[in-house]
Amino acid sequence: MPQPERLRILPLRLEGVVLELGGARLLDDLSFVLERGPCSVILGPNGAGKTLALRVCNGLLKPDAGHVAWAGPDAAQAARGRALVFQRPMLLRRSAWANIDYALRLRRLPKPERDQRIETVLQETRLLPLASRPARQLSGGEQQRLALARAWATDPSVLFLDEPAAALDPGATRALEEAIRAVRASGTKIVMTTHDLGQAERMADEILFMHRGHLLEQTRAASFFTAPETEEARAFLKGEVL
Amino acid sequence: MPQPERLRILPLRLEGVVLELGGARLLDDLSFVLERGPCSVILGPNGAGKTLALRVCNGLLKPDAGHVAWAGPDAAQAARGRALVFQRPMLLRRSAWANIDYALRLRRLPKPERDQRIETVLQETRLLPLASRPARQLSGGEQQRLALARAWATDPSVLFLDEPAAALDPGATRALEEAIRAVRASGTKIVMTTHDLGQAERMADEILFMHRGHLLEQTRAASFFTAPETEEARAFLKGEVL
Amino acid sequence: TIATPGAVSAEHPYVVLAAGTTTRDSGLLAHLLPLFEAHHGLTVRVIGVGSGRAIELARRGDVDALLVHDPAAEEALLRDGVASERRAVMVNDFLLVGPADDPAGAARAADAPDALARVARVRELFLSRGDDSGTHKRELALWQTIDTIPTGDWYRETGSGMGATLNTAAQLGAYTLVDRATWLFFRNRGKLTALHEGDARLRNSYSVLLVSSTAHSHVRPQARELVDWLVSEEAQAAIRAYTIDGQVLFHPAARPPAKEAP
Amino acid sequence: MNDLTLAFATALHLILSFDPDLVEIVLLSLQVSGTAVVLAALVGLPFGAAVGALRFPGRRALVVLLNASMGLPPVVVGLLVYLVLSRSGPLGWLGLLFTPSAMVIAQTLLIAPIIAALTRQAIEDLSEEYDEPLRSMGANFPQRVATLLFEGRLSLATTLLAGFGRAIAEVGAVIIVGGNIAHVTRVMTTAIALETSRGDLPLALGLGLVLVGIAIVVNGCAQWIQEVARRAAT
Amino acid sequence: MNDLTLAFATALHLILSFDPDLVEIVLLSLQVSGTAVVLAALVGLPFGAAVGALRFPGRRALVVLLNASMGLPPVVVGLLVYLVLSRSGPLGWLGLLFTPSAMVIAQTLLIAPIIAALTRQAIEDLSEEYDEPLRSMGANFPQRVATLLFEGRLSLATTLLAGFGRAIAEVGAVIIVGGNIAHVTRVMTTAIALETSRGDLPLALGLGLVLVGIAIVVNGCAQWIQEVARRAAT
Ligand SMILES: Nc1ncnc2c1ncn2[C@@H]1O[C@H](COP(=O)(O)OP(=O)(O)OP(=O)(O)O)[C@@H](O)[C@H]1O
Ligand SMILES: Nc1ncnc2c1ncn2[C@@H]1O[C@H](COP(=O)(O)OP(=O)(O)OP(=O)(O)O)[C@@H](O)[C@H]1O
Ligand SMILES: [Mg+2]
Ligand SMILES: [Mg+2]
Repeated sequence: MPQPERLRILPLRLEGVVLELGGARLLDDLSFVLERGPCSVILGPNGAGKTLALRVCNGLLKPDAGHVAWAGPDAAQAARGRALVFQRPMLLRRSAWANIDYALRLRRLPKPERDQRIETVLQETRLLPLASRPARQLSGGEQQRLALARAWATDPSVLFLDEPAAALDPGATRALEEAIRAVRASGTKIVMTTHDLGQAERMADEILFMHRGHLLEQTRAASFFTAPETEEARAFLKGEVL
Repeated sequence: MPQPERLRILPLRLEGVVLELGGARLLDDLSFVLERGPCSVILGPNGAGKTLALRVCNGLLKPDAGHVAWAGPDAAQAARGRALVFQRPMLLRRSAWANIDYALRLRRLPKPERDQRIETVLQETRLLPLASRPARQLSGGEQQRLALARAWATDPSVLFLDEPAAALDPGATRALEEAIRAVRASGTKIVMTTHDLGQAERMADEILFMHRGHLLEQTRAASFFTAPETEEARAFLKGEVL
Repeated sequence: TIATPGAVSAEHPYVVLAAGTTTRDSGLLAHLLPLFEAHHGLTVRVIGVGSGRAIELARRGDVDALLVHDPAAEEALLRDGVASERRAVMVNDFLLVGPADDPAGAARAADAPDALARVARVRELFLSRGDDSGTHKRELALWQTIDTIPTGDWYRETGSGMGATLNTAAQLGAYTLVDRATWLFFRNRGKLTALHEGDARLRNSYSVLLVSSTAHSHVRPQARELVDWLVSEEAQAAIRAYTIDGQVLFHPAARPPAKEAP
Repeated sequence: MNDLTLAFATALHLILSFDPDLVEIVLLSLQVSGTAVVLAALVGLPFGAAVGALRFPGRRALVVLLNASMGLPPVVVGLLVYLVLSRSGPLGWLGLLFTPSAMVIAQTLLIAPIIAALTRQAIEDLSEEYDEPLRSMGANFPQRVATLLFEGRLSLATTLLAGFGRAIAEVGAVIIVGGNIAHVTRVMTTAIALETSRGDLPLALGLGLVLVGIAIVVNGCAQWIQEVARRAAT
Repeated sequence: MNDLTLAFATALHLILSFDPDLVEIVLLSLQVSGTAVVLAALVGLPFGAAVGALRFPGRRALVVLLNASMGLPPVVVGLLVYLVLSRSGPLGWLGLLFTPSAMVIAQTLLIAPIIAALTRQAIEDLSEEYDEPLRSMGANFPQRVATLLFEGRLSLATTLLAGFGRAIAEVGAVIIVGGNIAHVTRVMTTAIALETSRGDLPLALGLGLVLVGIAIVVNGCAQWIQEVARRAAT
């Protein structure tokens, strides 16, 4: 992967974000700062609001109150500098290759560079043999890997991953984790959710723990796993029903 | 959950099943027998053909060669006795409650019994507070739990689960595993896939290991994890890229 | 310049004639116009519409000439300066048609008004065009001569062209007034038969009108050739020669070539 | 564009004066086309959904025929119904020709294929996602069709509105089988055709505007019903 | 049903004798309606898709208008185009009245709303799944619309076929602005109307059957193109 000067769009600040949908308050007074560098992992039980928080960060949902502020000079630049892999990946009705090509053409990359990047990311995600397959016919894990490859190919400053390993086999999970480390080393900020606590421990520099629409903790990973501050986090780590 | 006399549709025999789609041989000479009793876990890397195998078992795909035979007297009875939770759950555009009710009405259960069963399974999956929510607006993990609850409510003789815990939080995963054990104890046969090797070890009585459309092993779980027979299984267990 | 039909007509000059549906549907124009086109290097584009719509087309300057049968409206066009010239071309006649068993006894009527009166008396179903066409206006005039305002279940307005009205009458076994040309040409008669004809009050005269180039500067001057030809010996003879089942449809009515009024 | 102003004025006058003839014509239009839509939906929705959800040999040819049948000319449908209902036709003894019933039959035949063809496409799109899950739940074919119709109800509403639009705007078929008889079978479109042939363009256009207004009101009501239904259920 | 047999015989005879007049009329029909579909698609697809993909105040009212516009009566569209193209109308100087161009304009106006309304519904259904992912990839609004149109191409093909069906079957508008002039503006439907008013029902029906046959051939070709495209791409 080429490593050009990345867009400086961090830190990302959320201040007092409130989101209400269908009459329920789904995100309540959510405030945090995501800095350059550390890999931030959002943890929390099902329905905590992790996916909603990622959508808010990416400008896909407008909060009913509060602010979402990127550091970049303008919103367009921030949008170009980030990528999001959805929990339930959306693939276009075309080949795996063309799916990635689509994302790169949106960034107006010239054809030779596009081809080269696509090949690289397909190789990394072990999808190269499936490059010409219709994306929607791939298996669950293959689809998730393709969505990841597509986001990755755009070489973002910030990469949001919503449970990227949920459908991956152990080998792919390991490869993913290695890839994430490499990407991070090259200066890309990683923000991810996961339900695999082992993975969270392996990957996270900092943990954001969410519960029922609230951010209960934002701490260094080591201290979260050894000494969680809140009752909820303790129960969550023990795999207790919250 | 009521525990009526279950339909005797096992064992299920696959013999020499071959499946070709889009010119590729995706399942090749697949033969196995699933007996009553043990929890069978299908393992294998992404794209091995696990989901396709489950679809073939459930009569959703017709094999190009080979046989799929249920023990029951007729196909309709076999169909009534099984349930499948998809890797990517399909929920109807109605409330969570109505989604389960739909499946039960297909079985012509009377309203009081339906209501009672729905309440039980929603309780078990901790979805009762969300019962009246539009199912498609639930979070990823909530959707997966609802799909599980819907299959479970029909009280099948065989319950097929395609990566049931992929989107679940640790607490829900634990609850799921306990529930599966309870269901199994009550006489329901469980056939599931998972990428969580820990879960496979905890749950499986027997392992079916698939690789590139072939069944490489069908052995007792203990022996699979301690002494896998094939090179591929060894690599898979070590999390190596296959 | 824009490729208007005018530019196209450099190769294929044409004029636009709005003609009563009868003259088109009866096949008369298909018989007549090729004779004209052969010698004048000019094609005639026929718009087959009811008289009311034809008059409207002329007022807006969308056609170059008219062939219609509505004397009152024609005079109004001349008066308003929309048409610069009007020439009688031909006549035919209306007839009363109805079910063959003729429950009203219209066939035994002394004259046309009497025939209508008999229909009204027994309240047998009568279909009126109801569309302000020349035929409709003539029918209303006939009712007026017997001081009857036809109303009730037996009198129905079809609001359609002659052909559609005949299709309806054939099915319902109703009486209706029809012009001879349409009647002779019409295929779907069913049990309908001609019951009364030949009355002077059933005369139907057709005129050709030239749309004034003062009112509408863009009308094609060649239209005059068509108007002149329609009243020429050749055309008049051809009109007389046009028969169906041995019956003459239209009788030539142009006054013998004389000095035209200015 | 003086004519247009005149047409609007005419339309306004027609509506404000609450002309009883106009009211009669409007009601008949709504009654005929409304009934036709209901009948066509009863046939077209299940049939289209069945073709959309089922795979069988010859299906592709059937889809071509179904799509082609959206191009059935009203005049042809009108003529066919006319021949069947005519005194000498097989159903002549019913005496339906030149009655509103005949118009309903013609419009139903005209729009049922449209509803069926558009439904087929909508249901085919849906069944990609729904078919296997429903089958795995043990839903039989009629149940799957019913479920798909219900799940696609929002886009099928647009299909029905397309059918309604075609019916209410249609003149070729109803004028042949209805005869445009004043006070019996005269509807909005045949009245417009009549005024056009009379050369009274402002009145014709005015009536046309009233018809468009009716279509807007009907569509507004449909939308409103949908909103209410959406809010009530899920 | 003797008439029907006669009509089939007539249709067969017309086709087999390869009547040059018929060929001319068929070709003009295809040319006029084909052009109208292309033009209407150029307007209706992007417009419908934009309304389907965008949320803005007043959108609901626009959707009602769009759906209602499927009920625009051909005669009204014909009259409006006539008034505009008439010599005394604003565009009279173009001299387009009673030419095939006028017929193309009228049919385009008639079917563009249908295509737009059906497209809106299809794209709205799709955007539920696609909108956020596309936005997150940084696709701007025109790019999203283009992508949704491409992803929905199979169901939009049916929409275009619905528009084509409406155009090729339509008579009310083309007869007003075209004038049904032999060899110039006579198309299948106006020819059918003419034979009907002449009372030559077998010939009218025969022509109608030929028209239906044409619609089937056109739809068959469309299906075939889709198959080929589907196999070539993805
Ligand atoms: N459009 C919506 N309308 C109403 N409620 C919604 C909507 N979208 C999400 N929710 C609710 O908001 C809550 C948070 O959803 P979210 O998807 O963020 O959860 P999550 O933390 O990502 O959970 P999971 O781990 O299961 O993916 C859930 O209870 C969900 O049901
Ligand atoms: N309709 C189809 N046409 C062509 N290929 C297909 C189709 N469906 C699945 N495949 C291919 O078949 C292979 C097996 O798919 P399957 O979904 O069974 O994998 P899996 O074992 O469930 O993998 P995962 O763990 O990722 O869910 C994959 O490589 C997939 O791309
Ligand atoms: Mg989530
Ligand atoms: Mg799978």
